[in-house]
Amino acid sequence: MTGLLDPSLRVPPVPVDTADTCPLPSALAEPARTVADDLDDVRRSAQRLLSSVDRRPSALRIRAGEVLVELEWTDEQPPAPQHAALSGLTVPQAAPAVVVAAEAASGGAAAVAAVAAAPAPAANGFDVCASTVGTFYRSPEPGTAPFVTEGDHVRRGQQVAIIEVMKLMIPVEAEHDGRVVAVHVTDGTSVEYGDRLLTIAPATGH
Amino acid sequence: MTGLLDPSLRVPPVPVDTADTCPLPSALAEPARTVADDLDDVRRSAQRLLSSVDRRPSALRIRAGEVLVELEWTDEQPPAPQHAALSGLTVPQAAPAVVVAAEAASGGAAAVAAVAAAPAPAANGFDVCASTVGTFYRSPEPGTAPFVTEGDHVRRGQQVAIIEVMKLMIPVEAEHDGRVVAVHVTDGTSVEYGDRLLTIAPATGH
Amino acid sequence: MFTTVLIANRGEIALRVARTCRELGLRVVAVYSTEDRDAPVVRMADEAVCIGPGPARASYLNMSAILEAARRTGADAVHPGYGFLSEVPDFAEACESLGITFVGPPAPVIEQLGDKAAARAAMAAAGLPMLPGSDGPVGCPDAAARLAGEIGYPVIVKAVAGGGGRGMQVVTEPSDLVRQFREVRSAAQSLFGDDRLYLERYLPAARHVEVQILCDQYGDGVYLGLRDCSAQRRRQKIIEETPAPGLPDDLVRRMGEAALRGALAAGYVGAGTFEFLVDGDGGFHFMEVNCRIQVEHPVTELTHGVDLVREQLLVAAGERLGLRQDGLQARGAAIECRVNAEDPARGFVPSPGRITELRLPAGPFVRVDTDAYSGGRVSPAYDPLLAKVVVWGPDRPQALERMRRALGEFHAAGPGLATNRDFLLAVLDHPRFIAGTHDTSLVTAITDSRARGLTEEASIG
Amino acid sequence: MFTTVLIANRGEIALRVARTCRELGLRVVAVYSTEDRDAPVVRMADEAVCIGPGPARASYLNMSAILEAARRTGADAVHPGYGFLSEVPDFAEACESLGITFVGPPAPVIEQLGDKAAARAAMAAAGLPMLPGSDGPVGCPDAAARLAGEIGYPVIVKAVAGGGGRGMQVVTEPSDLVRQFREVRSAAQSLFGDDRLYLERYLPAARHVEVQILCDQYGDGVYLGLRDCSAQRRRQKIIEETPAPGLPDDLVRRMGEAALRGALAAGYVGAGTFEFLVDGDGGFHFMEVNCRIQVEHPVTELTHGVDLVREQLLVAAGERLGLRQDGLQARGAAIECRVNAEDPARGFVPSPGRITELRLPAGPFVRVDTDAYSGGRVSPAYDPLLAKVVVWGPDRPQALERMRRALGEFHAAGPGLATNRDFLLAVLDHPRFIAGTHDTSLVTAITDSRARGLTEEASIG
Repeated sequence: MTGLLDPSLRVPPVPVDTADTCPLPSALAEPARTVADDLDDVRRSAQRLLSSVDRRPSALRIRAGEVLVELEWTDEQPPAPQHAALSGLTVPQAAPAVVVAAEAASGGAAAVAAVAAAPAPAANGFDVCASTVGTFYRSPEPGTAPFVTEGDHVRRGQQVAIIEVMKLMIPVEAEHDGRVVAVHVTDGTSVEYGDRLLTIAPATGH
Repeated sequence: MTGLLDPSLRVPPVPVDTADTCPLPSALAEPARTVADDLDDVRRSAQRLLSSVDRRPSALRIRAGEVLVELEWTDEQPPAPQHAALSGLTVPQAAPAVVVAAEAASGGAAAVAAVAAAPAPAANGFDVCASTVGTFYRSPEPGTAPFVTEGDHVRRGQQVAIIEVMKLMIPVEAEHDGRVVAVHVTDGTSVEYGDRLLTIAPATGH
Repeated sequence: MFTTVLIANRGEIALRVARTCRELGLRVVAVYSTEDRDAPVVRMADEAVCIGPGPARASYLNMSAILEAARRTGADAVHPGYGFLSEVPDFAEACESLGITFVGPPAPVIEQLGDKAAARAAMAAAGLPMLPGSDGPVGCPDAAARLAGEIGYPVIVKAVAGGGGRGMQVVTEPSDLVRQFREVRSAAQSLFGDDRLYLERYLPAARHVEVQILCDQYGDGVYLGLRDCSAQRRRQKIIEETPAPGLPDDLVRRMGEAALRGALAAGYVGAGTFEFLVDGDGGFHFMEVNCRIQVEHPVTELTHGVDLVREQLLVAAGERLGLRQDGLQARGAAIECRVNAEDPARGFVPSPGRITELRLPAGPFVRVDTDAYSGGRVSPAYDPLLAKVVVWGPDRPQALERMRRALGEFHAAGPGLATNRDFLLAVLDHPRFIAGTHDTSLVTAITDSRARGLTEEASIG
Repeated sequence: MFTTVLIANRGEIALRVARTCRELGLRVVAVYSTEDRDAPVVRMADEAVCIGPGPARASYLNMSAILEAARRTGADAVHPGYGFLSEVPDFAEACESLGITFVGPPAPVIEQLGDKAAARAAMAAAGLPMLPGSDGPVGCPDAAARLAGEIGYPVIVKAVAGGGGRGMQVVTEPSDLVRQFREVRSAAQSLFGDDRLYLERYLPAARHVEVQILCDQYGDGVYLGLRDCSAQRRRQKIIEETPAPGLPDDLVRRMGEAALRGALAAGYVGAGTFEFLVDGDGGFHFMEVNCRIQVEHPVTELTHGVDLVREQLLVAAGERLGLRQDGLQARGAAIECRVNAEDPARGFVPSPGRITELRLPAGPFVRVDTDAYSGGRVSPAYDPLLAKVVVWGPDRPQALERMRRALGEFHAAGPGLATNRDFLLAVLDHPRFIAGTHDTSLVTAITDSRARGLTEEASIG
């Protein structure tokens, strides 16, 4: 279904069924013009629309017969909210759009969950996440200097923090060479499994 | 749930049950304009819309045939049933027919059924539907000639059949002048409220 | 025994009746209006017939359509549920005349007990305690005024054909009587097509306590405890419970026996409810009889372990009552809350519409009777009852805790949809309700104080 | 009393425990793996902590993560539910050492009763009837062979650390004993890290009947009737009911008293289950003790009108048992069916995945314990239990009818999702189950005959 979009848009495919593969030709039927023309127009319009939104949507859908445009944004957090939003999207029942919305959301569920489980590289680097619930410490001992601070260069495997869980000190290590661009948790606060601790920008040259 | 913004779009309230809203002529059916033009208008409108909202929506949906625009915002806490509301919208195979069916589990069923309830004028004419549950008779008495047969011309108000309900004889009358193009129920069979009985094609000249 | 039951109703009660029919191995025929074609009972039924458009007059009150539906589906029994045709003698009679078993009392019994004045006379004759009032209808305003004088004010003027809180007026000022008598009379005429009125002493602060009875066709009957329905808004019950808190056992027994005596005297058959007023001194006074299954029947089911609809069906089929009074034992306490699609913030106006989210309570000793579902609708055409949340507990305090928990889990949302959930919680949390010392004035007191609260806020803001 | 309960579990039991905590006014802390972040209990809890990734080893079996979660949320009690850490002595001990109340028996009791050989010895000492078998672990295959000869074949070789149907092997042929003994031993080693085994006479056709007991910290205890769990597939219970059909009252009493005697002898505290085998001659034999709330506890709750989790919590808080044996009265019959996300047509392989449609049964005397919802998923990471459908009836036949009706209403659909619903219905409809004369061999008989049926079809086609 996203087939009608130019791959260069790199929109994550809206999951599964193609219930909405509304016959585009008929929808756009107009003697003079070819389907290709229409597809071009659609693609250009879509590209402009996308370039005008700062945050990449998780789904875009355009339809030309009685024009229909859909954008959907997905949060990193639990997938439910989008479901929520979209479940409300029950409108003119003739519109396959409803179905698409449905797919986008329900399909999105799995997708998003997966993402959240294994945080993707942040735009500006790699996130180091908590491997366990516990208390986050930036330095080996109270009062001593932190393992790393913003701007420091680190090597893969280098210890950058500690998580204490039930008196057990678990070292947090950098998973890539690079530069520490952000420390997201303050010293001594407690973290859950998967919480973002630091962000490391790949070393230049890599 | 539907936050409406750009007033120039004159968006109608989201219908509670859009099933029986008969298709109005498309707002975009002007031969002169190309799909591209329409897409441009829509895109510009969408961009204005998005730039005018402070909180980033989780979904945008625009539709131009009998204009409909929807923005969705995601709540913090995801209640499960929102999944539920959605679940019904997920099944679909290919055909819009199935799409509607797919809606059944959630709100959509209302749609499908209600269509049957208030039959839109059939492509080839107007349907005469049962005003009550009962037994359908084509002729005034057993063995006598039917009130009408396919091809007959009828005038508005002319009796075309009988429905018997608990020994009560309820006349069925034509609602328009025209020609009987189909009788859908065989003599003596029992019908429910809303069942399609006959189809009458508008008299030529109308 | 009959084999196919047509359920001449809609909503949660249609579904609830269908479930018991299934368990008895009976075929189920659902009838529905175009508004209800997606109702779960339609999907669950073995056969379903569309009997008309949304307005009840043209569908659920449309006798000929329903009887035609019974004929075409071969239904040999009709369960009327509550409301609609459940207490219409003509319908019961029409069913019987067609050889269809009507699941309810015989038509003449419905007729007699449906006539409030006649019922009052019959129950007085059966020795049930009455509030002072008129014997039968009162002809003219002047006679009413005289009688009211003897009865003593406040009095309540009631339409003979009335019921369900409609067609009645409390008169506190003798000078108002004639005017208000005339008003109620014309109201009664337009509401019920019957302008006959009768008078009764009015008790401003009394408890609404009712007795569930069950009688077979052979003169045997039992009573299944008391239900306290004092939590009412505008005479509409919103919270019901059993047992009636704080009533001494011997009063319970006396009320139960009185109700049963009245039922047997009237030749009652099936499940029925005798409504009484209980005054501050522990005196009880007959109000009226409901010749049908009651909305609040589940609380009795939970404490007594009896499926009342099953009993209705078996008795209607001519079976002897399986229950014996000494065999009946109530356990613990049960409470029902009626969650309505209405907006307390806007004078409880119904708020029908699409349900986009629905989360129902569940878990130990929680029962929810509803036919609402996510993606469905609350139709503007009918009563806005969204769900009956019913809980059981070994005692009243635990049942209350459970109800708070259950209502806390209840979540319904949709465009324009509002519910009285939080209002119900507020009533549950009221000291008088917690103490079980509340009467029919409680809910009004709460709404009034809230109204004041709002105006104060307004004046502050 | 403690004020905040951390629920160290997931799925329906986490939700069920949370509900009772709410009713007791206790704060609820949920812990969850990344697989369960949308679980209803996470939403319902006052606080929720993500303790690890999907695999239980890294989350629900991760003691330090769970204890850390308790520390950071200020939880002063932990309810372990069933499975996972519920019967791990170290966990119970760790909780207590941190001043956190563990809702279950003391660590040493869990340890003793968790060691099947030690439990057998202790219960024999307490005078519970035993099947002939080894006193304590059996060292070598030859000793086992000798002992088996004395016991008489068939014998069952069981891992001391086993349980839940794993780590055991029936031996019918003396010649097989040595080999199979070795096999079970290595299996036990790899499964439980403990290769000690013991022997017992094996009863091919016996009923699995268990006793629910409840003890406080002061040596008082009660038993709450029997549950028959004979409907098992591969030693996994699929249908449970109470009372145990057809067992004479005096046997019920003797079994209950035996279980209670054993519990008090072991210093048991909290809710527990004593599992017995009942042979054809009405003899009963001790099998094992489960030191936790049982999956099938709801049937006991419905007949006894007792919230077992509530009792667990109160007893753990040091309160005296409010129940007295002579005050306990069971009413009617209750049945539970475990609806699993598994495909009977493909050897009951689990069928996890997204749930796109879910319609749960409801109505009078039906209870469904589940945390599944439309739009949710059945995670491949855990047990495929989808829902527990539980019904109550005044007698067993009515309960059966109700269960058929309820399962008929059950509908779950999703890509690749299958359930054992129809298989459960087939078991309910089996003449031996209807008669209540079935034993642990019933389900195997049904699956075998079905398998034969399939192959026949195959050979025909």
